Order: sequence, then C-alpha cells, then structure tokens
Amino acid sequence: MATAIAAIAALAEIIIANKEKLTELDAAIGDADHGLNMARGFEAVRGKLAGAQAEDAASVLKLTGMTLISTVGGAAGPLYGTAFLRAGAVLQGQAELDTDTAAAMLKAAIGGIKERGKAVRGEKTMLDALEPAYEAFTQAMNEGETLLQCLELATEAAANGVEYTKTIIATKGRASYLGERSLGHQDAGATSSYLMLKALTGFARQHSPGV
Amino acid sequence: MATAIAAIAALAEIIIANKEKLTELDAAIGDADHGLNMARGFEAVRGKLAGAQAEDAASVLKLTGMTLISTVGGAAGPLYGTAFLRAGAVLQGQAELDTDTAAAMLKAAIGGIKERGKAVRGEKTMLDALEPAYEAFTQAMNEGETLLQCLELATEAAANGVEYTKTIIATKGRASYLGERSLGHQDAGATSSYLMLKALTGFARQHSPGV
Amino acid sequence: MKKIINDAEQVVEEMLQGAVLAHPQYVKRVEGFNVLVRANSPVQGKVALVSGGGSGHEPSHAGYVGRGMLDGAVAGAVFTSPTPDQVYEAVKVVDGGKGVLLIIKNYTGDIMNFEMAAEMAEADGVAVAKVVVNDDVAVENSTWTTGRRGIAGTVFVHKIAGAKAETGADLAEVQRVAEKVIANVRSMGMALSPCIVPAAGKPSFTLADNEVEIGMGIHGEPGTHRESLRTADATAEHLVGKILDDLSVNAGEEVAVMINGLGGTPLMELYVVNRKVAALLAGKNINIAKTYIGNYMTSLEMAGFSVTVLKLDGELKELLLAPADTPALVQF
Amino acid sequence: MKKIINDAEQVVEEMLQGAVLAHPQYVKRVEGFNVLVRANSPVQGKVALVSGGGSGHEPSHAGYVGRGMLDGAVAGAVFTSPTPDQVYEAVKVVDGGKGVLLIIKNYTGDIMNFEMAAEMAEADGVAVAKVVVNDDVAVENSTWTTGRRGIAGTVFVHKIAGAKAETGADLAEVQRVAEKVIANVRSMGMALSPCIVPAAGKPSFTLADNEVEIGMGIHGEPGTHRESLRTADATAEHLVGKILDDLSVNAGEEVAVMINGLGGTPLMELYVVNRKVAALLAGKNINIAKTYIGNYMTSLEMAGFSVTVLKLDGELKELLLAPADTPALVQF
Ligand SMILES: Nc1ncnc2c1ncn2[C@@H]1O[C@H](COP(=O)(O)OP(=O)(O)O)[C@@H](O)[C@H]1O
Ligand SMILES: Nc1ncnc2c1ncn2[C@@H]1O[C@H](COP(=O)(O)OP(=O)(O)O)[C@@H](O)[C@H]1O
Ligand SMILES: [Mg+2]
Ligand SMILES: [Mg+2]
Ligand SMILES: [Mg+2]
Ligand SMILES: [Mg+2]
Repeated sequence: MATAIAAIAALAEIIIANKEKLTELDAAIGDADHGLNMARGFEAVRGKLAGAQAEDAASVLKLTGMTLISTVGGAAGPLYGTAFLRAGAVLQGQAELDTDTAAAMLKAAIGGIKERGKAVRGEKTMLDALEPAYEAFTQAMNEGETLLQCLELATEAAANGVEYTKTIIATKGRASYLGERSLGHQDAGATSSYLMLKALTGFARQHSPGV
Repeated sequence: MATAIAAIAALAEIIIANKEKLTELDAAIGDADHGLNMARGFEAVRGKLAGAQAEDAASVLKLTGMTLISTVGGAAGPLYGTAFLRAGAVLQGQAELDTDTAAAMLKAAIGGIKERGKAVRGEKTMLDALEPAYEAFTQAMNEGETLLQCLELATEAAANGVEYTKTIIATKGRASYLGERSLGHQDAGATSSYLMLKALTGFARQHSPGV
Repeated sequence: MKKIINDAEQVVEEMLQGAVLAHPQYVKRVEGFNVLVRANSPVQGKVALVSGGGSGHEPSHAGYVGRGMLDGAVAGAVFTSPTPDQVYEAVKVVDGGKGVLLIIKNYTGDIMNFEMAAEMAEADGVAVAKVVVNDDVAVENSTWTTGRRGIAGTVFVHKIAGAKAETGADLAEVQRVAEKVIANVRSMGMALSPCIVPAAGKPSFTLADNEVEIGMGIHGEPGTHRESLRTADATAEHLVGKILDDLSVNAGEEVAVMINGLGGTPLMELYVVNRKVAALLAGKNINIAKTYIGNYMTSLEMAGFSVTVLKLDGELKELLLAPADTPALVQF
Repeated sequence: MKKIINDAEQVVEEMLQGAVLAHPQYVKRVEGFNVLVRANSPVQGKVALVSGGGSGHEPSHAGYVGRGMLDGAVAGAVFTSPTPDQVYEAVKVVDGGKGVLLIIKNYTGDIMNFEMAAEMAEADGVAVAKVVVNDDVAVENSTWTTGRRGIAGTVFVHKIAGAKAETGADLAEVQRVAEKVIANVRSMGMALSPCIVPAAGKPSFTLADNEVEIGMGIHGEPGTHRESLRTADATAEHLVGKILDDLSVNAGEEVAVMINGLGGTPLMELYVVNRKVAALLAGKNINIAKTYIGNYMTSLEMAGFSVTVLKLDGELKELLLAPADTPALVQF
C-alpha cells in the first residue's frame, strides 16, 4: 500500500538524517552505534520497499520488522523489529487506519518491546518515550481527538519522555553499566522512538484531509 | 691513573650532556638512539671508573673500551669500544702522554674503527670527523705545536668534518638506507666524535702547564 | 581517521574474505552470511559451539574456530551484535546431530539476537543450549540491572567448552562445563586511548594526554573512572585487586591468567604487566597453571589491556591444557 | 608518552621477567644476561639457533624460542643491537655440541656485535656460523652500501632453519637452508604512525593527519617516501608490486605469505590487506601454501604493517609446515 510505504519512508528519512545525533547520544553512555545501526536498518528497509509497491499495509510493516531484525543488530534491532512485526499483525485484514487501530498498533509494538527486552518504564530506554506517548495518544483518543491530534500529543509526550531520561539512572541496556554516571544523559533509543513518532505525525499532517 | 680517569670523565660529561642532541640527529636519518646509547655507555663507564682509582692509564682506556662494548650496543658500541681498546694498547707501558703518543693513539683508534666498520672517509660516519682530526693533529705536531694546540686544531678539523657530513650521501650505517635523502643532515656519530675531541681539548687546556 | 581499509561500509565483508583466504585449512565461509565455520563443518557426533558478537574484537571470535574450540563464529557490524538470521544460519550449518551451544557475551543486544536465533533453530528441531559470559568485574553485578559485561574471559569459555565437546560429551555436559568456567572467570581492563569505529569515523570518547580510563568496556563503553596514568605495577595491582575481591581464590589453588592486549598495545607492555600480575598471585600463594598473553579480545586499535583470572579445578585444568588448533590459538 | 610501564630504564629487564613468568614451559633466563633460552637448553646433539636484536619488536625474538625454532634470543636495549658479551653468553649456553647458527638482521650494529661475539665463542672452541637477513625491498640492494635491512622475513628464517636443525642436520646444512630462505624472502612495510622509544619519550618522526610513510624501517627509519593514505588495496598493491619486482615468482610456483602488524594495527585491517594480497597472487597464478597474519615483528605501538613473500620449493615448504612450539608460534 502506497501510504504505508510512504509512511515508512518518512521514518527512514528522519532516522537517517539523525544518524550522527543518535550515535553521539549513544557514545556518551553506550557504545556509539545506535544511529549507525538504525540508519543501516532503514537504508535496507528503503531498498526492500522499493521493490514492494503492491503490498498491503500489514505486509509493509512485517517486511519492515523483518528487515530491521536482520540488519540493525544490537539491542535496537530485535526491539524495533519485534515492534513493527507486532504492529503489522494488528493491521492484518484492516482496511483503513483509524485512531483505534493506531492505538492498538502502538500498544502491540510496546508489548513486543517489553517482552523482548524485559524492561519496564523508568529504566532509561525507548519505553520512556513510547509508554507516555501511548498514554497521551489514548487519552486524546478518548477525548475524541483526530488521529493527527492524537499523534501530535503522543509525540509531545515522547519528547517529554526523552527529557525525562536525562533525570534517571539506566538499569537496562548498555548505559546501565554506568550506574549513577548515566544521570544527565539522554537515552539514544528513547530519542529514536521520539523521532519516529515525530516523522509519523508530520506524515499524518501532510496527508490529513483537514490541512 | 687519576689524569686518565679525569679525562674519561670529561668525555662522559660531554656525551651525557648532549644525549638529546645526538638522539635528535640520529632521529632524522637513523633510528633515534645514538645519544641514548652513548649516554648509557658513559654512565656505565663512570660507574666502573668510580671503583678503579689505582689503575694505570692504559688500563683505564681498556676498561672504558670494554665497558662501551658491553653497554652501548648498536653500531657505536663496537666502534668506539674498539677505538678505546686500541688506543689503550698504544698507551701500554708508556709513562707519559706526549704528542707522538697521542697521535699514535688516535691513529690506532681510527684503524680499529675502520677495521670493525669496514667504512672509509666520505661515507658520512664518525670517520669524517676523526680522519680530518688526525690529519690536523699530525700536521700541527710536525710543525712543532704543543699537545694542546694539536688537539685544538684537531677539534676544529673535526668540527669542519661534522659540517662536511651534511653535504654527502651516507653509504654506511643506517642513514645509507635513505640514499640521497640523507643529504643536508648531520651525522650523529661524527658529532659524538667531535664532542669527545672537544672535551679532551678542554681537559688538556685546564691541565696544560702554560695556562 | 587513519585506517588501512578500503571502505568503512565494507570492512566486515572484506575482513571475512581476508580471513578465509588466510586460513583455508581452518575455516570456510557460509555463503551469503557473515558466518565462518570449521572447514570440515558439520562435525558429526560432536556438540557444536557457536559464538559471535560485533566485529572489531579480532581474533574474537572467528580466530577461535577450529578443532578444540568453536565450530562457528558470527560477525556483526563493528561493535554491534549480529542479527538472528545470521546466528540461526550458523547453528544450522554446524549442527552435527548432537546439538549446539551458543556462547553469548552478556549484552542486551547479543542476548536478544542469539535468543531469537535459538528460537528459530529449536523450531527446526535443533537442540540449542545457551551460556552467557559476564566476567567484567568493572561492572557491578546485580539482578535488577543487565549485570556484568562479557569480555576476554569468553576466550576461556571457548577453549574449555570446546575441549569438552571434542571428548564427545553431550550438550548438557558441555553446557555445564561452560557454566563452570563462567562461574570461575573474572576480568577487568583499562584503556590508554579510545578507538574509532570505521563507520563512525571518530572516537567515541577522548582522553587527555596523561589520562586513562579504568574498567572501560570492549566497545568503548565508559569504565568505572578516569585517572592519571599510573605505573604498570600500580595499575595491575588495582585490576587484580578488583578481580580477587570478586573471585575468591585460596592459597594453594590454581588459576589460568590472560593478559589481553586491546589491539594497540605493544606486547612489551603486556609482559611488564604480567611480571606484576604473576608476582601478586605468587604473593598469595596462588599457582599459575598457564598464562595467555597477547591480543585475544580486542577493541580495534585501542591501547590498553585487560587481566583475566580463571580459577581452575582438575576438570577445568585438563580441558584448558587440551590441544587446540585454530587460527588464533594453537596448543598441543 | 602514554605507556603501560614502570620505568623507561627498566623496561627491557621487566619485560624479560614478565616473559619468563608467562612462558616457563618454553623459556628460562640466563641469569645476569638479557638472554632467554629454551627451558631445556642446551639441547644435546642439535645445532642451536640464536637470534636477537634491539627490543621493541616483540614477539621477536624471544617469542620464537622453543622446539622447531630458536634456542636462544638476545634482547638489546629498545631498538639497539645487543652487545657482544650478551650474544656470546647465549651462544655458550645453548651450544649442544653441534655448533650454533647466529641469525642476524642486516644492520651495521647487529652485524658488528654478533661478529664480535662469534669471534669470542670461536676462541672458546664453539663452532659458529652466521646468516644475515636482508629482506626489506624498500631499501636498494647494493654492494657499496650496507644493503637491505632485515625485517619480518627473519621469522621465516627462524622457522625453517629451526625445523632443519630439529632434524639433526649439521651446522653447514642448517646454514645452507637459512641462506636459501634469505635468498627467497622479500618484505616491505608502511606506517600510519610513529612509535615512541621509552627512553626517548617522544616519537622519532611525525606524520600529518592523513599522511603515511611507505617503506619505513622497523626502528622508525625513514622509508622511501611519504604519501596521503590510500586504500588498503592500493597500498597492498604497491607493496606486493615492489616485492615481486625483486623476487621473481612464476605462475604455478608456491609461496608463503606473512601479513605482519607493527604493533598498533588491528587484526581486522590485516585481514583486509590479506584479501588484496591473496587476490594479487592468485591473479598471477601463484599458490599460497600458508599465510601468517598477526604481530610477528613489531615496532612497539607503531600502526602499520608489512607484507612478506617467501618463495618455496619442496624443501622449504616441508620445513615451513613442520611443527613448532614456541610462545608466539605454535603449529602442528
Ligand atoms: N532491555 C531493553 N528494553 C528496551 N530498550 C532497550 C533495552 N536495552 C536497550 N534498549 C534501548 O536500546 C538503545 C540502544 O540501542 P543500540 O545502541 O542500537 O544497541 P546496543 O546497546 O546493542 O549498542 C538504548 O538507548 C535503549 O533505549
Ligand atoms: N660502518 C661504520 N663505520 C663507521 N661508523 C659507522 C658505521 N656505521 C655507523 N657508523 C656511525 O655510527 C653512528 C650511529 O650510531 P648508533 O646510532 O649508536 O648506532 P645504530 O645505527 O646501530 O643505531 C652513525 O651516525 C655513524 O657515524
Ligand atoms: Mg549502542
Ligand atoms: Mg642509531
Ligand atoms: Mg552496539
Ligand atoms: Mg640503533
């Protein structure tokens, strides 16, 4: 499906554009590869999707997840890969992407990450961006907001979550080796999660009927 | 003999004081160790002579040569070591150091270096300081000059020889690997030879009856 | 960045090609994968051992593929865990019918990727067991964090579990021995200089002229602290002290020692370190059965070293001293 | 200067102590001398091999003391030939009644010091033969200069002459084989960075950020020229070209290859180089019987590498592949 492919392309673009920034964040308290890994993965996704015009949205997400799993490596590969696989499974057989479906996809993605990574919120990982984003999204949804507005609020919450990671000690991921010295540093994975939400929101804004 | 020991001490002092300079010269076209090697050797000589007050001059030179051979290493160790051994052999049985004996010692030392190193003048080695020094010494001697004056002229000739090494291509020693690129550089071994003659001259000046 | 490479993006591929060309008697490439296996893989009737991790730690891990050690090694991107499909392929290729032991260093990424591969292989009916090496005492061990990192001690796991597998032992036995090594091995390192991941093009940290990082990880992860460079003896004493705080070795007991260079350290310096390490152990009446000294688990061109102590019993000692024939470790 | 040492003046002494502590099964110290000999020296009824040179080239040469290679190694000050008394002592200790072969690298200092030692030993009635290794094609070979330097190819002389001695061959035969290796071995190197002699405390040359030295010596002697860093492939092609200009190897003939790291080079880069070297030789239909890759003849922490090609005949090949058991080279 062309829209799904374009949406993933927007994610790829923002990740590749932030390759250095994400790597630098990882350098401070990790091993300086998060941007390299994610960019390598999304380059591969771009390549895969270039030859996959006719696929439905669920297949696009599945292909994205499989490609990330087999090209990113490190912690982020299995985590984001699983997230896309799970989100794609939710979309399976759905004709259109409404707010409910989007919320279910986000929930499934987060569930996959938690299962794979055995982490919870507050451990200075991508979950500290994603879980607040999910909460903001569902709250907005329950208040009857549009998909775009839900995404905008989710992205804002993710941004706050990224800020929050500076204030806590890492207990999962490579930064946990630093103990207290991880304080003050922003988590790379939370940042890439925020960036992807931001790209999705930008994409939704462009394609939203109201604009 | 106290005088011989003091003379060797003067050599040791000038070499050790020029450790860095000699090493730097060797760095440009060799392997950056001539000063280190020579200083290590003369430190050892100092140590050996400290416990050798009663020896005669020939023995002092022999001990110096043996010590240099077993502590300097590299090219300079066998060359200078042999030189001191040969000079000491000339002194054997001699009561006093006159100009003739000094000339014979210098000649024997140079002969030892040439035999060991299989080099001739003009190959950018210590011989380019020592052979002109010997010639100047014997010329002055034939003109009836004092030992001190002979030494002063020999030192001056050695200094010119050192300058001359800048104008020639090395064909012996490590600098020969450089071929033409050894041009313009001053030879480290010629410099240490000049320094030792200079120290001897200074020593002779201090102990010369005329002063 | 000054490196003898052609293209930062191709460096792992070209390294693997160069390794196979250098060691055809030991290893072959699994076509289409960043996997090197024994030239005679699969070895029938023997438990197979697979390890791997990010590239940049050479000779780990492909250098230990050969008789008496590993059957396969999986190379990720530089300093990045390999992906599950790669590990899965390695497992399938080396399985000789008695199952496969995965030797994983304790990093979140490695564990997740190897676990996914294990799930895939098990679904195919291959018996897979896993051990996780966590020898780095620079990192506090606690159950509520990810625990200690796996560093140079991993090579002892390869050696000893590999020797056990060579005896024809079954998967559970090989795993037991590997776990025993892990329970008895501790390491800690220090760095004089950072290294540069080719694709990044610049160092991930910087150190002042006289500053060193104590307890850093093999991917340039920060260590316990920075300090002014001290003498080799003082540094060795600090590292050995940390190791023996964590691993109780009594007088009269026996250990193996590894003085591991990180890639940019002259062997001369490792020997100077070993002099002190050996003296410290001798001072406690601990016997050294064997010392390994050289570059075993590196971090590209990083200058620095790590010390590993493995406490031996009769079983571990016999397996440690058993023959091995691999590109990077040969003994007989 | 950032080094893991205690005292620049003591570094050779402490290194030797550390080496003996690391490898007691292989080597012992000759008390009072910077000489390491086989733990079971003298080996009776076998020609003994002694090599040596300045320190800073580890594992050369003490790392090659053991069965199938050297009997003794003499360590000079860093980058400085050892003195005659030290070499003389080594010769006396290792002589097992069949004479001693001195393997000397072609440097004026090494030759003079080893020759003086040989004269001393011969005066004692020990049969001594000498060979001089001069494999570095970066230096022009001419009879009116000192000729080419000896670098990493020396390790092949140790290996092959050592294997010959192990067969019980007499001194003339062992010397003949060593000369044959020397006639058929060529090397050339390049450096990315200088190194620092501990006692000097600063590098003997400097290179700009993107500059490399081609053909430099293993003591930091300047090479043929400087250039901007090129790709690994282009650099390998230049070095192999120079080597094969000098050593004629025909299609169908066989060689051994050594890709030697200078001390600060990651193994990853050596493998990338080997990929090209192997391809260049394959392109000429030259067969590679064996590749050695790693740190064999180093220059402290210098970054860079050298390539060595040894042309083999049946005799050399058999001796090259014969077993060896030494701290730095084990094969069986
Ligand atoms: N157990 C985990 N659960 C969730 N996220 C995690 C976990 N471990 C690490 N992460 C996330 O992964 C990011 C690091 O990814 P990356 O640098 O690509 O992997 P690696 O740590 O293997 O180098 C961290 O910043 C963190 O957000
Ligand atoms: N064959 C030779 N004959 C005479 N002098 C020589 C010869 N070879 C080298 N030299 C001298 O030795 C000096 C180098 O000494 P040194 O640096 O101590 O030894 P190495 O070259 O072994 O490092 C050169 O500068 C040169 O003057
Ligand atoms: Mg990372
Ligand atoms: Mg020199
Ligand atoms: Mg990583
Ligand atoms: Mg020298």
